[in-house]
Amino acid sequence: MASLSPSLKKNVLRHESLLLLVLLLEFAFLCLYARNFGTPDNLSNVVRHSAEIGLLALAMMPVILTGGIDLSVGSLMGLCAVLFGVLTHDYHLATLPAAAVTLAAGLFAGGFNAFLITALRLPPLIVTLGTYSLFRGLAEAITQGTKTYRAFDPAFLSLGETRWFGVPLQAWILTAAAASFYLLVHRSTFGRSFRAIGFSPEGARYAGLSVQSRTALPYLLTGLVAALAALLFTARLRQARADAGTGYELCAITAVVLGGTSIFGGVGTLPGTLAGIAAIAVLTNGIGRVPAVFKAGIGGELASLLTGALLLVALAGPELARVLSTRSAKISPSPKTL
Amino acid sequence: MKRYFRELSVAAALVLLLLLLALFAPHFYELQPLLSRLTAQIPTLVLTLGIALVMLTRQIDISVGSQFGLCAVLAGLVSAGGHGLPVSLAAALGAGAFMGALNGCLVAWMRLPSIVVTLATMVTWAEVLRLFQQGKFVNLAPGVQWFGLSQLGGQLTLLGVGGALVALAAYLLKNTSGGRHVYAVGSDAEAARLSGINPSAVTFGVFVLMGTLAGLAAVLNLVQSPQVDPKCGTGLELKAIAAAVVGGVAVNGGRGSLWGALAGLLLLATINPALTFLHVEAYWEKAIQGLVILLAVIADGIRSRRNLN
Amino acid sequence: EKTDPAAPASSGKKLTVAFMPKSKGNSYFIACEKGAREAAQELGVELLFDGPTNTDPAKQNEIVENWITLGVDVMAVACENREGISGALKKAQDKGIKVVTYDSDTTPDARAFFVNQATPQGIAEALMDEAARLCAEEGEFAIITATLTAANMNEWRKHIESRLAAKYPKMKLVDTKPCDDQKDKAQAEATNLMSAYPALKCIMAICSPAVPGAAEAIKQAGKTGAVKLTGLGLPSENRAYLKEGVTQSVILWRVADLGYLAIQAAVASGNATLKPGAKTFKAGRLGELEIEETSIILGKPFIFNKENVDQFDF
Amino acid sequence: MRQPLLRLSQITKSFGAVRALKGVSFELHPGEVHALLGENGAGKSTLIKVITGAHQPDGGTLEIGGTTVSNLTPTRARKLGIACIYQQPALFPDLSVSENIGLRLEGGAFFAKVHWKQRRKNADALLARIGAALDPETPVRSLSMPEQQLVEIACALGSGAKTVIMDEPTASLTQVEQELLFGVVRDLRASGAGVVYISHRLEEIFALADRVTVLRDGQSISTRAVRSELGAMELTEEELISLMVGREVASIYPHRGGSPGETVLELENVCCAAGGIANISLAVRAGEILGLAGLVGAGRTELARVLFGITPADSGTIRLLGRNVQVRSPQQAVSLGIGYVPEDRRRHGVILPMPIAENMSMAVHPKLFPGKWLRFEAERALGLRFIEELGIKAYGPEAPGGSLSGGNQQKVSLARWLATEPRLLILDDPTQGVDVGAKSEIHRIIRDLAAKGLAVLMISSDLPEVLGMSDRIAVMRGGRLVETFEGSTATAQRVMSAALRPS
Ligand SMILES: Nc1ncnc2c1ncn2[C@@H]1O[C@H](COP(=O)(O)OP(=O)(O)OP(=O)(O)O)[C@@H](O)[C@H]1O
Ligand SMILES: Nc1ncnc2c1ncn2[C@@H]1O[C@H](COP(=O)(O)OP(=O)(O)OP(=O)(O)O)[C@@H](O)[C@H]1O
Ligand SMILES: [Mg+2]
Ligand SMILES: [Mg+2]
Repeated sequence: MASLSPSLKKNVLRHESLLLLVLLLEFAFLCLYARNFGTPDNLSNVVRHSAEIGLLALAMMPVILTGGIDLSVGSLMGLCAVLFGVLTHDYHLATLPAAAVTLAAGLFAGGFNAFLITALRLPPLIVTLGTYSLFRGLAEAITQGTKTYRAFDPAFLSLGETRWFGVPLQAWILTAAAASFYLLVHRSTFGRSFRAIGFSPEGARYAGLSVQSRTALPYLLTGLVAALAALLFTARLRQARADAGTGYELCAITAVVLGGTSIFGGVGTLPGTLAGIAAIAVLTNGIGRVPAVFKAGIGGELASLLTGALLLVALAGPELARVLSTRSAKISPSPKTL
Repeated sequence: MKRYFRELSVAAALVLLLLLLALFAPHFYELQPLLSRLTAQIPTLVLTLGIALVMLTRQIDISVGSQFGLCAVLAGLVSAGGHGLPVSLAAALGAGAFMGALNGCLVAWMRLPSIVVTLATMVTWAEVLRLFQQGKFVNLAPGVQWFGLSQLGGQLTLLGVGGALVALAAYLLKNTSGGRHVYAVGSDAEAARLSGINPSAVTFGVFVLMGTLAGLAAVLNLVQSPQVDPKCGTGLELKAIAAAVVGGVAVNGGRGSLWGALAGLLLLATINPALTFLHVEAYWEKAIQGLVILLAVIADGIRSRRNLN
Repeated sequence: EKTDPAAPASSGKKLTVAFMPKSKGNSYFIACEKGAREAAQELGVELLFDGPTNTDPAKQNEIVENWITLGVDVMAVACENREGISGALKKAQDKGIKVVTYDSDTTPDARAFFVNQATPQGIAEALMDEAARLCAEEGEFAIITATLTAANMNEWRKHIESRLAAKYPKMKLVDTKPCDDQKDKAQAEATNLMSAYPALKCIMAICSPAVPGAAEAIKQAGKTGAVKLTGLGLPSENRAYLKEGVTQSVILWRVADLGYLAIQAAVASGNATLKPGAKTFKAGRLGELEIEETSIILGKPFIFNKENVDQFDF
Repeated sequence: MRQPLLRLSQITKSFGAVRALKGVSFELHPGEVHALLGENGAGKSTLIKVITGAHQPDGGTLEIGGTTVSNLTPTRARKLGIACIYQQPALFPDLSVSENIGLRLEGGAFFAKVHWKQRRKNADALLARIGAALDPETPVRSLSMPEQQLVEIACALGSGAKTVIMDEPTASLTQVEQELLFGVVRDLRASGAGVVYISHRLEEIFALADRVTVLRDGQSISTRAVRSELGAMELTEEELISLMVGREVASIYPHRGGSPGETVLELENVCCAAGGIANISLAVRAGEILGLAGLVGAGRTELARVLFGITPADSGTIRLLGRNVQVRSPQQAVSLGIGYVPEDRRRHGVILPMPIAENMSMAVHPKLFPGKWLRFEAERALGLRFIEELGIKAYGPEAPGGSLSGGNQQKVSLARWLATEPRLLILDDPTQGVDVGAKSEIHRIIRDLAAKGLAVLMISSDLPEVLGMSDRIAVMRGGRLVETFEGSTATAQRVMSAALRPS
């Protein structure tokens, strides 16, 4: 591969490498001690089950890189799932056009967030807190909370199970998305702008970057990706309901933060995010397979606990090393965002 | 006026909603239910105060809901064990302070991002509580409810405690050196350091205070019913953060007031009952809540936009 | 035809039985788990207990799929979501895993048996009849549910509404509010309902934390006896309110027995001692139970009240 | 001999691999103004931060008032009577001016009551003493760079400290405020306080300092008296420069250019209410440097912000190369060929955590990265080129901007806009905080660019610079353009009197 971007190189030496190490150790441990963890069937489960959250995390990463946040992605998944259900069932649209309309709607919803954030300059946290409620609320209002859409086109439903060359479709989609986002964040001028805006929106403006449009782009993408995730989720669960994606925003943010992206913006890498997604996915799947754990019936709880611990270890590790090596060398804290 | 535009626009939204209720659902103002609704918000109010302080120092604490649940169950168990209210209060405050201190250590001295630290402690305390309590309610000792007073007496006491706490906190924040240090650290930690303020100490202190307030809030919730639901803290962090943010406390620290946070909380806490009183079906609740949040801040956005050009 | 669930597995190896609640950390399913562990011990099988930490249908699917690759022999599942989980369960059946459901069912083709505490219709009718009895078949009532998307509660609400339309024309359902499975929220909702609908005569709380929550609200509003309260809940959480007369009645089955029966049935179908088409099933200490098509019925729901609540310890 | 206020010996300090101080010795006596001089990155600010406890030294001893101190913190330093105006204003943007001053001066115990009225009165008095017309209730966020510097000065003045340190206090102050500051410094000296004074403007050193210590590459080279006991000058400018730089530098301005070409920028009655400027009409031609003089708050920066599209004009016409244009945003300005080196380099000029190469390429993305794909080699080459050309002291193009000294950051900010090869370059105090050597280098570069047909609008608070560099000089006062001089006819007196004349 050609030379990495300098900032990427520097980070690879810090946080991401530690995370990768943890991931490998985790993997090795589970292969040894967890029942049937390393089987191809199970590994493809790991990917299938983390596809939606993984996609959301990939899209969330550039948002956080600009110093923003998008809390509405999980709710938007619910709204898009319901919309897809309405289109195919109530309006009898074929799967393909319905999916296209759903994706467009996701893009539109992302655009709504982007408009409020860039044109009205409202803080992303408040805007997406509002749309977090709004999107879920619309989904519930459309279905009156109770309606569930089932009976989709079998070809569509098979997306949840399809494999290409023995690898689940989700893995291909994730790979494609990861590659695209990698190019966007690390190889294009867009990514550079995200970073600059994340460090200092004022500074970016004075550098002549189009801060408005560059800030808007990641929110548009999270909207689009949330719609895609909603479609995958619907295919996998064979139904569309208003509660799709509940709590996924937090999972996605966790993965991004675990992957070393700073919540204040500017700092972070996409490979780090991928490692974050993988670390959580592997842990969630594997820990419940360790005999002592499943006998005690604490798989779910332990997975959450360990994710929390992992977060701390992964972040504290490099920080500790830095504190110990140079106690006083302190780069001034990142400048405040607007 | 200009400085408090956000607070005022939120208060205006609240007044509008209250007027609407006065016109279309006068039942809303019946005394006893109104009192109950208000006292039910006191614990959230206490958390909101803490969260506002944390946000003013440019940090965040999303573990408060878990802290609250753990303190509530602990205080409940202590009381069920036959100890008096002061002992359960001390237990809750102690546990809260401990959890806050843990967050504070990691954030202030180890310089970890607070969102990460508190995300981790949030799941930790929640899972610990789940594993330990297994969802069982805790039945309290008889003298705990309403501090052993009559219901009215208890409710008035609670309102008094809540009101006094807001007033005291707002006063201290505005008029003591320590209070101003909170703003200073949130505004620019490095400048604070150079001015002879110890940002780590302030940050640590604020997290400890947050934990202690979570303990206090848990007890103020505990006295309102004879049982503790171990799930009582779920989602509270989001409510408190939303209240503070809607009330104008800046996510980036340094700006905002406790009165604004109070207005934000009252607005958000009025929407839900208002829907019941206006006979709006429950499935509209979230959509309307989201819209109100957006509308309450859009005025502010348009204003600052105009100022910029 | 007689079945004997205690017969050893044909292979001689210990059977692995997976048992899933709708959500963990919920006292209802904790009670289920207790019964399940009792049965597992009795039958000498390995029990796996796991489930979503919050009600989450997607998570249930994932756990089922993980159990498949883990290599369990039988699974007993309380389904959060009827259709949603059927695909995963069918996959399990394709791999030769025996599937039973309990508490709430999936589609019949995705499992061998459903261990039924009572039919949704039965529960709903019991609730509606009890509410009607409490307010003398006349007046306004409201429902407090867990969430607007909880599948089994929506099923009950559907049957409640049709029972209402068919039998109690003078009664009116004025509102349905979710309480997010939290007692405090239920209390707030009940307070609002009573004051927004001054003529309200009865509250029906159909998720377990909502019953004590609503009871406290009624008590604080000083409407004990004036607003009646019934619902689905655990005796232990409602004993005090029942005795004070705030709550008139609580409807439930013996929850631990439900878990016990689920494991008994699961093991029996894993051992092939319980085969499709059976008419009865001998379930350990519960004795001989009837099978209706593919549903094993635990029995009728109980109505707990002031008089009988002390007989129950869960 | 009196007890020195400060005595430092063999102080060392490293940042990772960068050895900022390699053994500095320094003494400050009561009643003296001791200047600290050195090239950009010589270690002056680092030394200051060691004295104020903001940095812990790696080695050496630090004596304050005769006692050796270790583990100094800013709080303790303040208690020991040390006050400091940092090079980068260390203010709280969200808080008001009076509160900023209050927080600096009070250092109250945790529960100490804040006396708002007292604070305000105090702030009013301090600001009045340094002649700053600022409302103490305005938030610092909305102050311009020089105004922030005035607030810093007020803080140092009010501290009542025995040792006052000023790190480039005049970097963006103009003559008038400078004179007021000098008055403050002389008062301090008369009251027996010691002042450490850092500046790159040599004339200030000669006007104020009693002694001067020169730093080079983190080492103290020598300490010299500026005047003899009798007041005669003991040091020449040339001597001082060669001590600093280690070689001769011509401190004269480059020759003015030849005849200017076509008109690049033409303004007619440009107004901007938000920026407080009205009826500005002027023209800048290719090959010409138009100097813009005025006092702090005269509206020069605001005019630049209007031209760069940050606060777009409300009315009037802006013509660029004869075409009427509307500049509504910075990116539009960039695409029109306008470059702007802003006044506040920390907030606007450089994105501190980003590598300097990335900072430099920021405004040339379309040119450097056609098709929007990054080309790291090209970017690195760009970085290396300007590091070389401007003599930037950094360990490489990947060094974050924040790790550079103030003057070197300024060069990065300049490099970003030189890289765009603009038609019109607006410079707002382009050499603030830049050492003499680099300054003349920058002057030469600007002049060369002008010679190649660039039009330059140069705002500067350094009057000699305006006089020395400009082909023509426009003077602003109260948001209006009041007078224009030909460069050759302008003198300091004429420019100052135009800037000061009451309206
Ligand atoms: N926080 C830091 N991290 C890394 N290097 C630093 C840091 N601060 C200063 N340096 C380095 O230390 C050296 C001395 O910097 P310093 O700011 O003291 O210079 P200075 O003499 O004040 O220069 P100027 O006149 O430009 O302000 C420089 O090479 C600078 O790059
Ligand atoms: N970045 C800014 N943000 C907000 N207000 C500003 C900013 N810069 C300047 N101002 C305001 O505009 C007024 C005009 O100041 P301006 O900076 O244009 O003066 P100037 O002539 O450039 O003098 P100097 O640059 O020396 O301060 C100032 O009083 C200040 O309050
Ligand atoms: Mg310096
Ligand atoms: Mg200026």
